[in-house]
This record gives sequence, structure tokens and C-alpha cells, in this order.
Amino acid sequence: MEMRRRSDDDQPNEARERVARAREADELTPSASARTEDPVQMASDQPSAQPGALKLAADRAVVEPIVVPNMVWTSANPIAYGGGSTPPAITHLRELEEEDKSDNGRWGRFDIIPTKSDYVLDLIRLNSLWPLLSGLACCAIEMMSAATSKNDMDRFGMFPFRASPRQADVLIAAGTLTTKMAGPFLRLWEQMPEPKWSVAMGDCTTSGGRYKRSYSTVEGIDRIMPVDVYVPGCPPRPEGLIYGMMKLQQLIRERRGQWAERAVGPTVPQGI
Amino acid sequence: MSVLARPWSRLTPAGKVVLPLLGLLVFLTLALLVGFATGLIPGLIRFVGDLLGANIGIVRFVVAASAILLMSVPTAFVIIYMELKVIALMNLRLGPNRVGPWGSLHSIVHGLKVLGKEDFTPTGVDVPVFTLAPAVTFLAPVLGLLVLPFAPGLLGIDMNLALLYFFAVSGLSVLGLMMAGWSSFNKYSLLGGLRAAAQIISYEIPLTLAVVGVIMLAGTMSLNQIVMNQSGSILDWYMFKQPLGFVIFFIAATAEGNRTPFDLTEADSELVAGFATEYSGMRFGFFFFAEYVGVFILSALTTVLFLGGWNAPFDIDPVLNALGIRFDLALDLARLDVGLLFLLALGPVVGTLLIALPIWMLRSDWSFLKSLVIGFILLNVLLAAAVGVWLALSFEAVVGLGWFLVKTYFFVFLFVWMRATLPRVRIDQLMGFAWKWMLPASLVNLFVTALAIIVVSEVR
Amino acid sequence: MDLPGKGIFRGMALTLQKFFEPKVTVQYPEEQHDGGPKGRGRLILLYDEYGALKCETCFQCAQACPIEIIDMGGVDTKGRYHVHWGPPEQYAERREDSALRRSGRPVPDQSFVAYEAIDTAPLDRILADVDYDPRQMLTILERTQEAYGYLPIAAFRHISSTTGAWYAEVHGIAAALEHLRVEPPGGHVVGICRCPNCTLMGGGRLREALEAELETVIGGTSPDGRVRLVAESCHGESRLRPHLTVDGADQDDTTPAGATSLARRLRGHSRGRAQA
Amino acid sequence: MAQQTRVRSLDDPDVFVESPATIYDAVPPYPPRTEREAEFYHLRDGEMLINLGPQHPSTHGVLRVVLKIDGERVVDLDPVIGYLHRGVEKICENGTWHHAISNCDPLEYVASMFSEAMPVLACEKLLDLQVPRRAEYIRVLAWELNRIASHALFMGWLSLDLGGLTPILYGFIERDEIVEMLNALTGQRVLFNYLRIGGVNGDLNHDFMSRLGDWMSHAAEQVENQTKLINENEIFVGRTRGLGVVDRATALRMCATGPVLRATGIPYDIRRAHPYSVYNELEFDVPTREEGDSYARYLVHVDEIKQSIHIIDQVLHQMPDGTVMAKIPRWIRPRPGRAWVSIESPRGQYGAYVMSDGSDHPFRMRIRDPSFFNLSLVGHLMPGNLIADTMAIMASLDPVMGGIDK
Repeated sequence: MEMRRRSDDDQPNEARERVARAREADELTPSASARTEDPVQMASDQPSAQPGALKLAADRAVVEPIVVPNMVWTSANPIAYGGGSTPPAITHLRELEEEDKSDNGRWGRFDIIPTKSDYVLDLIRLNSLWPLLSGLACCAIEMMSAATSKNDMDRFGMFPFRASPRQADVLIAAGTLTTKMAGPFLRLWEQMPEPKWSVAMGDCTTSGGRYKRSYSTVEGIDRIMPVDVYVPGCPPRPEGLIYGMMKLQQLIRERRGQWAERAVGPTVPQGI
Repeated sequence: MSVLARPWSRLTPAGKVVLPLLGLLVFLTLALLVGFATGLIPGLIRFVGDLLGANIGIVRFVVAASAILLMSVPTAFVIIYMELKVIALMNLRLGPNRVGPWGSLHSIVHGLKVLGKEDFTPTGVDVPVFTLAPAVTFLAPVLGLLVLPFAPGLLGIDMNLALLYFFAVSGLSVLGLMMAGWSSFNKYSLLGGLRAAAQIISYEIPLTLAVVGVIMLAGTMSLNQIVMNQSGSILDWYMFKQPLGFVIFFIAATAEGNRTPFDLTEADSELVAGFATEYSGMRFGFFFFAEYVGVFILSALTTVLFLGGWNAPFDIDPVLNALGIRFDLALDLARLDVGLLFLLALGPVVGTLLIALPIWMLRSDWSFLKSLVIGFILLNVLLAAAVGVWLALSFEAVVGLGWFLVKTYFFVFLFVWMRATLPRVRIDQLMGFAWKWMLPASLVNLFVTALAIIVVSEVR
Repeated sequence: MDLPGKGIFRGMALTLQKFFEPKVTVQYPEEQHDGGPKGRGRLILLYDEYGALKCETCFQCAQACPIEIIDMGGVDTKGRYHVHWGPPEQYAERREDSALRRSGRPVPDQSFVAYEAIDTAPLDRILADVDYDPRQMLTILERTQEAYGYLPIAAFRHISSTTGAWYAEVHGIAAALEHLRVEPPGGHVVGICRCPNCTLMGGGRLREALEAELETVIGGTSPDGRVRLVAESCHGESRLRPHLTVDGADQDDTTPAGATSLARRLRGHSRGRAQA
Repeated sequence: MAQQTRVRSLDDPDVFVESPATIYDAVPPYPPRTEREAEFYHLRDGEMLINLGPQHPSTHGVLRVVLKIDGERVVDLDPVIGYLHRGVEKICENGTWHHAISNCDPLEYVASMFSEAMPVLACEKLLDLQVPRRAEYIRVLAWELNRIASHALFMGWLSLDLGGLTPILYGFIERDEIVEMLNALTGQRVLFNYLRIGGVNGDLNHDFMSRLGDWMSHAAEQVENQTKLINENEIFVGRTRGLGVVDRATALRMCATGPVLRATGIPYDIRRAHPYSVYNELEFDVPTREEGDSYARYLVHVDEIKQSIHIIDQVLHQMPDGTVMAKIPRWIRPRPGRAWVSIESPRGQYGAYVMSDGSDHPFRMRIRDPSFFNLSLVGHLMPGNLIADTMAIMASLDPVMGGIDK
């Protein structure tokens, strides 16, 4: 299996030399000299200090690009970029593509016989999605806003926010999930009875968003629990959440949500 | 064996339910055909008819009980829809509007969804008690329905101790709530169950004492008799003879039914879902239904005791007579003879066309088929309305039932309205209100009523 | 002195008034908001008529982003290098697999790697024999290993989706049991002993040399898949040299240099072959 | 039923064994580490611990409070915070000054126009920068609008935690109007990222002004409507009056600010005490109450909404012409030094203490969030009250977990 870790040896010599040359040619004052001066002066004490005497720090001025050999991505148009190796095959979707009839999308591959009653059951479920009342951060305000008078989620039968996970159908993860909150949040998900769905609302829960560089946040809740619908935005408008919930309804109707084998891990197929 | 077992094991749960039902249906149809062909069925019917006729009391009880059990679920659906929609409208929202006309099927969808959820028993619960609690909670209000007089002659049992029975049975619901709270292995549930015990038992006392005035006036505990005593004009209703008792009864009934502002047992913002915190699926559905059936029976009891039950607030016959309107709808269909056949055969077709054609001509964007369907539906609605009017004018019971339901649903609306407006009281305020204000007031009401009865009888 | 309940009745009158007022709800899918004059929407990368991204990977947007949220990787115009822009490395998160995955770089994690497809016909026969019963998972896995020689990832997926057992469960059973292996077996098996006696006799240096040459650790397979390095026991036989076997045969030359040349020979390197 | 506690044996897959029931409790799994912990987790007869949060309908986010209760009465409590710790201050120190603006946005996510002002004002102080007057007036306009939106939510939340369904929806109607207005101005509904070092991002536009005009025509009436529902409601008054009384000494000792402090009778408002921006040119009252209970805090909020409407009216009349951005260098590098800035947010004194080493990023940034100090009053207020009152007290302190945990 082809695996390679990024190390300095992998970088081609030209690139390293280019970065080194850029460093040498940088005329900015090194940061060390800026820090030797006494930085502790109350600004309010000396309001007339000259702004022209600003010292420049170089350590953050140049952000060097990370350069590694291209092994993954190739263009769809080989003429444009001179060709490359074939992209990796997406294997775990192949079985689905063979049977694209929506009625059999979920059951056919498991050799299970669906009846019309299952279809009716799905119609019933998608019109009565009760979200769990659990806000995490900023997006919770917009989640509540989606349920209130202006954008009324109740029109789709989604309003009765249940406070107890035992009675909820959808877990809307609204807001940043921190590592400290991850355990309780996962327990909430496990306490919900099947069939259940989850919606990742906002950038923080889809990918880590603006806090992906923090030491204390979970980079996307798909790392700890399965996700059916992602609603990006920081935060998304309430209409965005309603659109996501309508997408969830569509997934349920087409029997594509709630995989039997859904697991924690990347939901985006390889190669995209 | 595996030829049958493999497909069976591959069926989804819903399929496993529906398929045997289909088989049963086919079997029953065949059996009926065979039975009629061989003459077995008529004989059986005659035999069973004789048997039932001999034990008419038991039959009446069984029929009433099953009718009421069947009736309770649609009642709950209607009230859930009312709650969803009325609160939404009061919040300046539209409320559910996607399933059915004006979203009227949303409550049914919620109910059926709950039926399809995973039935989950958490670790550590007291399993038998946990399982029984929803049933007890649901049965308590449903049993109360048995003695309610809906219309003249339309009631389960005309018991002479109906009121006592009613309070005894509806008091059972607190047992269910306590069982749920205690067995759930959850501190929130425990607090909810204990609150339920304290609250409902406290409010039983003013509730019962407020009714004693009515009992003294009516001289009976039979609900049917109480309603009959209120017949006549609107001033005969006990609401005007017992204003204080009426207010006390209504407030205590709100507390008894765990409705806002006294919904402490299922306080969403305090105890996550109160006694129902650990319940999922249909077991939670039972609590859900029980609450709304409870609302219905408390409204119905208020109507029966204080608003004259099925009695109309005014007599419509003198008005109609004064206006010279007379209904004589005694159709003698036999006189039509062959015309009846033509009516049955051609009536629907002609009626549908008569309604569909104008629609089709007015709406250029509708196809003729759609107009036909709309016309057919409209025709049926009109026919149903006509039949309803005919029934209402012909049978007293239907009018009575109409008045009864109007009054009852007014109180249901009042409950929902209060829920939309009021915050929740605190447990010590709740108990203080019961013991410091409601109990003395109901005692005062009792004495004043007794005094009034004596005075009136002396004057006479 | 107000009448008791006056505030309650005022509130209820207000809600009843609102009951009849026109509603403020905007029915979303039918009526849509235009986003406003300064609305910030979604960032979209454009594609040209050949289906290639129009993005030139100039990193200007990434530099301008106020919260440094744009984390972009792409291929330079010659198609040779995969260049990547992100904020400076903090808290070692750049090496995390999700960061690698987002930036399009290879991920050193089995579960995130696209697995190779297999011919599932033998596996289907095995599964049909046990009637797709997840309780007989051990049987399924053992017979699958017999059929394929090892347990491919695709087989796990297939077993999981047909029997209904969780993927993690299947993988967990396979990982927990020693006689099941998830990698193709190497051509040769090199066994060394790690008991104190052998270590005293120079087994440590021998192991270091073997691991360096085979580019794997004990229990693994060399990257070309030809040699597997396993732990064996010398069963307490007192000898004056460490215990080393190749395909079960005891070896005499147990110096580190000898082991190196042995490993090279087994891997088929030219120098080792010339020496042999 | 019993099947669920039975798991397959590891030795023999056909044998089922009883698994030990996993019982989640509020008691930590380790022995007590401090005297306080030992005292708190020692339960006397009849007492029990109950875990309020981190997911609970009325903890306003992910606050967790371990309550020690005796029946319904709270004996002691142990608030646990940190479930929303995102390391904002550290992230701010790793980005440039411009980056810090939007990184500070989600701190106070109900009124983010205030938290995003922190790096802006601090950097302007370090740069000794004169902001155009039109920009200052637009900032005041945006702040006051956001204050009204936040207060409208406060009134709804307090009522929701007391069990009333409707006021929060009326509050959200008002907030939605304001937020859509700010969306027209800034391009976002919640995290505006509108203030810039040296001004604001973009002048007032026509869409914003027309929405603002619409709203101003019925703003006072809308506040009246919302207060009519609960202001004199006997149940609401009965549950909040005399509840959670903070006396002045405690409030001052615990560094409470904002409506919590003003409800005890101390007219301390940063806008008046240390005027910043153009607040010294505007006329407004600082509403105070003497009682210091939850009801007084609620009334202070109501009065502040009216004052904010008054301020907005003045701002619209006095709005000067001109540019909305000062001339600033492209790469901002303030002189080395330290600065302390503070403004009056809907929850109290929002402050930032910033150190600069002369580079293009803050060397150290420390945010003072009023919710944290206001919330720390719960230790004084809750013991002795009922469980239902804890919700009323917590809602009347109006904490926002984003700022508390940072």
C-alpha cells in the first residue's frame, strides 16, 4: 500500500533552495531584535508615541508553502496538464450505482425485500422529524431562529423540540464541538432510539471551520459520529437549516439516509 | 423449509406485519364466501344474535368499552392538532401545513411515527413497573370516558355513582406517573413523579369539594341525571348557580390534567421531560395520548357539570315556529319505485358533472379529469352535509352531541390558549395555592351553597 | 390595588388578538431571501469547459482570508508538484489525518485509504454456507482467510454489509485474533527470538539489523511484501548464538552483517544475490 | 428486556454473560482532590446530586451545573464550565490584527457586534488612530441595534425558562427584524465581522435604511406588546420578584456589571462612566432598580431597550457625512505597548487587555467577559432555592457560554 509521510527529504531540492533564498533576500528586521526592546509600555500612558517608529517582525510575514510531490490528484483533462496516473477507484459506491432504483437503494444490496408499507413508514417518518433541543454554540441561535415565527420549521412537522434524547429523531449538531463536550454529545447520540438521523449544522461541525486550528475542538463531528446531512455556513441562515432538513427528508424518502453500515469516518468518497 | 424461511427473514419489520394481515384478509374473504354458499353463516348469525340478546347488559358494556377505547385515539389526534395549530397561530406562525389540508394530518403522522420508533428499555430500570406505567396512565382517562353522557342516550353506563367512579378512576393516572417516575432510574423522572404525586393529590381535594356543591343542588351523583337537571334555559346551568365552584373546578382541573400553568410534572425547562424522560417510542406515545385524552375528559366533565352537557343554550323550535320554517323531511323512498333505481344509477354521475363542468370551464389550467375528481369530492361533501343536517333535524341525540362537543372543545381551546400564554408556577406556589386558597374557597362555596338551599326551600 | 388575575387576562387577550392577526412566517422553499446587498454566500470554484478547475492555485484568497480558513492544495502548472497552502503548523495538527485528507494528501491510515476491489464470489459462497449469520463471524473470517490467503479490506466491507454486523465489529474480531491477518503474507518468514538469553547473545543487534533492512518491525511485512518478520521462541535451548530461522529452518550465521545480507538475499536485491 | 444487559462472552461466543450495568453519575470517578470537592461530594442523608447539563434546555448552551439537592431544594452547587472552550485568545495571538476581529466574533454570539469590537478598539488605541465621526456613529448605531436584539432574546428566554412558550417567539420576531437589518448592512446575521480597524466595513446602504425606518416606526409598540404579555402577569411576577436578590456589596465584590449591577441600584454604565466612541454626545438615561432581584433585572432590560431606541433616534438625526474608514497602513503593526479597552455590552463590561510587541499580531490578548463574572454569582444566589428557581436565576443573569469558556 502506497503511503508516504511528508518529510524534508521528500521535498525537491529546488523548492528548498527557493525558500532558503527567499529567507535570505528578506530585508525585514529579524524578530529577535524587535523583542529585545522593552515591550511593556502602557499605550494609554504615552498616547503620543510615534506610530512611525514601528518595528517590523519577519517571523510571520512569510508563510512558506508546503510542497510535496503530486501523487493523488490528476486533471480530468489530460491535455491541460500533461497527464498523470489514473485516479483511485471509488469502490464503495459501485454497488450502489449498479442498482439506482431509489426503492431498492437501501435494501436491495442487503438482499432484503421492501414492501410498500416501508415506503409509507418512511413518508410518515420524514414528516415528523423531531429535533433534539441541544445547542452547542453560535449556530444554536440560528437553529432556534429556524423554529420561530419567521422561518417556521413546524410547517414540516419538525417543531416539537424534545428536550430528552429518548424522544428525538434528529440530532442537529449546532455549533462548535469541543473535545470536552464530545463525550456527552456522543452519549446523546447513543441515547436516541433508532431510526435516528443527524445533521451537522455550521462549519465547525462539518469540518472544524474557523476553529480547526484550535487545540481543543473536534474537527468535524463526523470524526465521532455518523452524519447524514452537512449544512455549511458560519452560521448558516435559518433557511439553510430548513434546506438541510428538506434534504434529509429527501434522503429518507429515497432510502439513502441512515445506512445500516454507516460508520464514523470520512463521508466524502475518496478522490473528491 | 428454507424456501419460506429465507424470504421471511429478509422481510422488513413493516412487511412482516402487513403480509400476514393480507393473508388473513384473503382467508376471511374466502371463508365468508364459503360460509354464505354453504349457509353456515346465516345460521351462525342467528345463533350469535340469540346469545347476545340474552346477555344484553354484557354486550352493551363490551361495545361501549371498545367504542370508547377506539374513540380516544382520534380524540387525542384532534386535540394534538388543535394544540399544534392554535399555539402556532397565537405565536404568529403558520404551524404545520404540509400533510393533509391545513396540516390536519400532522398529528396522525406524529402518532404513527412514535409507533415506528425503537422501543427501548434503559439499563437499570425496574422493568415490570417501567412497562406497565404507560398503560396505567393511558387507561385512567380512557376509563373515565365510560360514564360521560355525550348525548341523550349516548353514554357507556348510566351509573348512579358516576361522579365517584370518575374521580376514583382518573385518580389512577397519578399512579401511572409515579410508577414511571420511580422506575425510570433517572433523577429527573423521580422528581417529576414525586411532583405528580404531590400536585395531583393536593388538587383532588378542591376538585372534589367544588363538585359537592353541584351534587347538593342536583341531589344525585349520576352524570346523566345532573345533565338532565340542567335542561331548560341557559340560566339553569350550574355555572350560574355555582360561579365560585366553577372557577375552582376549572383551575383544579387544569392542575389535575398537568396543563400549563401547572405542568410541573413534565416541565420542559426544568426536568428535561419529567417522568417521561427515559421513555421512547410508543411508550412515550401513551403518555402523549393520555395527556390529551385527559384534557378531553376534563373539558367534558366541566361541560357536563357546569355547562349543561348536551343541552342547547336556547330552544330553537319556538324560533323556527315563529319564523314559519318547518322541516318535513320524512322521505318515502318506496314511492319512487323504478325512479329510485334511476336516482341511484344516474344521480352521482349527473351530480358530479353538474359540479365539475363549471369548475372545468372556470379554471383553464385544470384538466377535465382533475375537475371531475374535485366535482366528485364536492358532491360527496355536499351529500354528507345534507345527511348531517337531516340527521341533526331528525334525531335529538345528534343535536345534543353537537352542543356537547362545541362546549367541550371550547374548554379544550381554553386549555391550549392558556398553554400558549402563561408561564409555569413553582411547586411551593402550587401547593400553597391549593391549600391556602382553593381549599378554603371550596369550603366557603360548600357552606354558601348549603345555606342557599336551606334558605330557598324555607322561602318556598 | 389591581384585580387579581388582571395581568393574566391582559396576556391572554393579547394572544387571542395575535391569533387573528396576519402571520409573519415566510414559507421558505416557496419564497426565498435574496441575501441582501452585502450577503456573503458560498465560495465556489469554477470549472472550465473541459471540466478542469479554473483555480490557478495562486493562494491570493488564502492570504486574504481573515480567519485563515482557506486551506488549499493543488497541482502546479507543470503537474509535477502538489502544492499546499495553510497556516503555519500549530499543535501538530497538519499531520493529523483529517487535515491531510482535506488537503488532498495521502493519509497514513488504513481505514481512510481506498481499498482494492476483490472477486467476491468465493466469499459469497462462504457467506451463503453460514446463512449470513453474523454470530458465526469467526467461521466466516477463517474460511475467508483460507480462500484469499489473508483478509482484504473489501472482504470486511462485504461481510459487514451482507451480514449486518458493524464494520468495526468485523475488523475488531480480525484484529484481536492472532491467526487472522489483514495483510497479504510475505514470501518468506524470518523468525527471531526475543528472550533474555538470545538478547544477551546479540539478538538485539540482530533484530535491529533485520528491521532496518526489511523496513518493518516484528509482526510486519516488508514494503515489497516478500518477507515477513515474526517473533518466535527458542524454547530455552541453550546455544551460544541468538535464535534465527528462515521459513522454519535454523540459521547458523547470526551476526548482524550476516543477517543483513540474508535479508537482502531474501528480498532479491542484486548485491545480496551476487554475494550468494 | 433483560437481553440488553447481556453480552456475548469473550471466551465462548455462544454463551451470554451478565454485564455490569453502567451507571452514569455526577460523582467524579476519582477521589476528591480538594477540601471543597470532599465537602461537596459528601452526601448527607436525604441529599442527592443531579446533573444539570451540559445538554439541558435551560442552561443556555453547554454549561453544566452539579446540584446537590434535598428534595426540591438546592443545598449546594458546583458549576462546571469549559464545554465550549475553543481557545479564541490563543488563536487571536496566532493571527494578524485583522484576523483577530473575526476570531473574536463568536465569543458573545448573541451580540457579536460587541465582542468583535475588542481587537478593533485596542488596536486603534495602540495606533493612536482617529476614527472618522461617521464611522463612530455607525458603530454606535450597530451596537445599539444589537443590544436591542440581545435584550429581546433575554426577555423571551427568561420567560421560556419559566415555562412560557410565546414571549420567546415574539422576541425572536423582533430580533429577526433587527438581524435582517444588520444582514443588509454587514452581510451576516449572527457573526457580523463588520467593524474594522479605523472604521467600519462599508457605509449605510439603502436596504438597511429602509428596513431600519420600517422597524423604527413600530419598535416602541413592539416592546410594549412583548412586555404586556409578561410584565404584570401574576405568575411571572410571583416567580421572579424577590428571587435571587443580589445586594450591592456582593455585586461589587463579585465584579458583576451590566444590568445585574444596575438592578442593585448602582448606575454604573461604561457608556456614561468612561465614555467611548461618541456616547458623550448622546443623551440617554442609565436605568436602575433598587431591589436587585430577578424581576428588577428584567425591568432594567426593558428600560434599556427603550433607551436604546432613544439613542438610535438621536444617532439618525445627528449622523454626520464623510468617509467611514480612516487611512491605515495595509499591514498593521502597532507600537509595542499595552492597552486596556472596555465597552458596555448587553451583559456588562466587555473588556480586552492587549499587549503588542510591535509585530503584526497581538502578542497577548485577554478578554474580560461580563457573563463569566455575572454567572459566578450563582454560588451566592442558588443555595436555598428550589430547582425551578435555578432556571429563573440563571436566565436572569443571562450568561452566554461562548464568552465564558472563550
